[in-house]
Amino acid sequence: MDAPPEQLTLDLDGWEGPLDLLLSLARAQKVDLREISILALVEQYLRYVERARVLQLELAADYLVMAAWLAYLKSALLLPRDPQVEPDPEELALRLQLRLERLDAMREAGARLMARDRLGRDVFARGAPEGLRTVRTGPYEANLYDLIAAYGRISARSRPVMHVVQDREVMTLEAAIARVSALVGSAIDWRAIETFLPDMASAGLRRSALASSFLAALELARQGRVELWQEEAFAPLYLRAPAA
Amino acid sequence: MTDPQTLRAVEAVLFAAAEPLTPDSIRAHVGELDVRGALAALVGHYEGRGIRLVERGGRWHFETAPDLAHLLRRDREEVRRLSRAGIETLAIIAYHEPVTRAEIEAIRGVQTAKGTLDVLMEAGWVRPAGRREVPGRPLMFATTPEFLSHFALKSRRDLPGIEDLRAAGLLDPVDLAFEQLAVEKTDEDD
Amino acid sequence: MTDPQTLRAVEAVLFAAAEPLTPDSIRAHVGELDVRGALAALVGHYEGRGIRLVERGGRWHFETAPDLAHLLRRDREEVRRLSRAGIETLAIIAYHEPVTRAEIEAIRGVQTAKGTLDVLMEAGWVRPAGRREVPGRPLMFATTPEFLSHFALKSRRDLPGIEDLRAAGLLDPVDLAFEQLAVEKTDEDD
Repeated sequence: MDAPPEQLTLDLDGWEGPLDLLLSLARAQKVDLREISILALVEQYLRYVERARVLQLELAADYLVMAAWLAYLKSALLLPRDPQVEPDPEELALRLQLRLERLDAMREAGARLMARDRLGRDVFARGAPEGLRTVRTGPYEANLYDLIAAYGRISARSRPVMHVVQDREVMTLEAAIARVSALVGSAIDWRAIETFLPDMASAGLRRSALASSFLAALELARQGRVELWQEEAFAPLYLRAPAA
Repeated sequence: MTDPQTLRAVEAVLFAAAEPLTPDSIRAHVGELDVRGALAALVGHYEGRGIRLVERGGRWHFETAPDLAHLLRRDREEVRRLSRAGIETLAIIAYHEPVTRAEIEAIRGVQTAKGTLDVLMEAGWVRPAGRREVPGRPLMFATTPEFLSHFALKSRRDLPGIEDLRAAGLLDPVDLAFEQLAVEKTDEDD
Repeated sequence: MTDPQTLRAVEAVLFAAAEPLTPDSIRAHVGELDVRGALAALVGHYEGRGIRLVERGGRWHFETAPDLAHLLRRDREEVRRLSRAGIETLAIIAYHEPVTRAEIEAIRGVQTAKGTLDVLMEAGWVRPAGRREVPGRPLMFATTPEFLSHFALKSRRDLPGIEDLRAAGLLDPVDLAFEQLAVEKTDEDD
């Protein structure tokens, strides 16, 4: 039996992917899917894709992937069977047939489902039901903890809010510039930036002083009043007075 | 004798209709049939059943039999929890009684829905307690003996005070952590 | 023989309900009566009438007789048309449930557009039904009671042709079916 592929319009939007197209081609053969010749089907698919290419229709990638796979399957089916070759082409063909049968079964099932007496289309529920109501009655429950926690919540909420920002010891940029420029003086040796920091300081103040001193060093370097040297990123930073 | 097919058609149209129908609008669906005859036959058919066909101002509809109306409403016995607004309002009344609705709202910082006080009174925990002798004479609310027994309190003096609440950490919920600083500051100033 | 009062009560509750009811929820309204007996009696009573009492997934409701559809369809919104992808996906879920998206795609041979499952869930016919305990824990999908009522199915066993499909192995995954065939082949060869 020879189903002319010319009957198929080349409407790519009509199919949902290669498997859908294969199933449509198979159905056009009008035989039980279990009896279908996979080889004939493969040839139809390849002819279809070839035609689409001749007409310069853009084919989605998955159609081409399927075409390549089917071309491989076709050659494997036509060549004398080599038992060493895995997977067995007969097996591949059978798997393809099983997939087509399953998709076909679901398509059929979907059509039968849609044809049933559907609520709101073929049969109708009562248009204006009175409705059923469930009225809840019964004792209320709350415990003492809920009660006092609620009061705590309200008290906390209604208490006047005052935000206090604690004083932090900081070194200002101005102070750092004064300190670094004074200390660097006319030193000709490289000195690490840490040696410019005040000794006493708390950890917080040292961090502030380091940040300010670094900015001070950059500023002084820009003004040509200090030279900077660092071997690599994150390496110690050295300062000295510019060579006269 | 009305043809059974007419009866079926009229019955289905009335059942599916979203509103009561006049005989003319029924005819628009079923065609030129004996609609009035069918309506009369259906009224007879549903006599004494759980539903009945009735006419109201020339329009027809099915409704459930009036003596069965109580079945459509089911009372379910269950323990109900107070809403957050409910428990807060109850707490304010318990700590500040007698207190007016305006005072409750001032303390909570939000309006109190009418239903909230109703629920507390329905629960039997709150009662009206006279009127405040100020302009408008607003109603005051107080707790009841049932309130004390439900919460296993001998008297209102058993309610933990502000200092107890603070000690228990109930004055500084997590989302108010910032206020912690303010509270400590205030204590120091004392 | 069901007591006429029970019959009336069950009839009224079902008529008034906005959605299908289980025997248990009917009992919650009418009390400890022979609800199942009444349902059976009512089904018989409405046989051949313009409306009928039907069971859908264990829940009962009245609906109009299907042969009268033509009288009722006018001036009603057309039920939303499902796309072909939607119909196929719904059929696959109904016949295979619970099923993952990957399993749906394996059968259809194409990716499922995001909107396809959304439309089915929005229609109330499909719901997420837990996760498959395999790597990635993919979500599974199944049909809802609304699906059964919409498509006039008493239960999933009523799905058209489901027994034949199952017997033919068409609801088994391809791998399983293939192994099955391979075994039969070996047997024949012996």
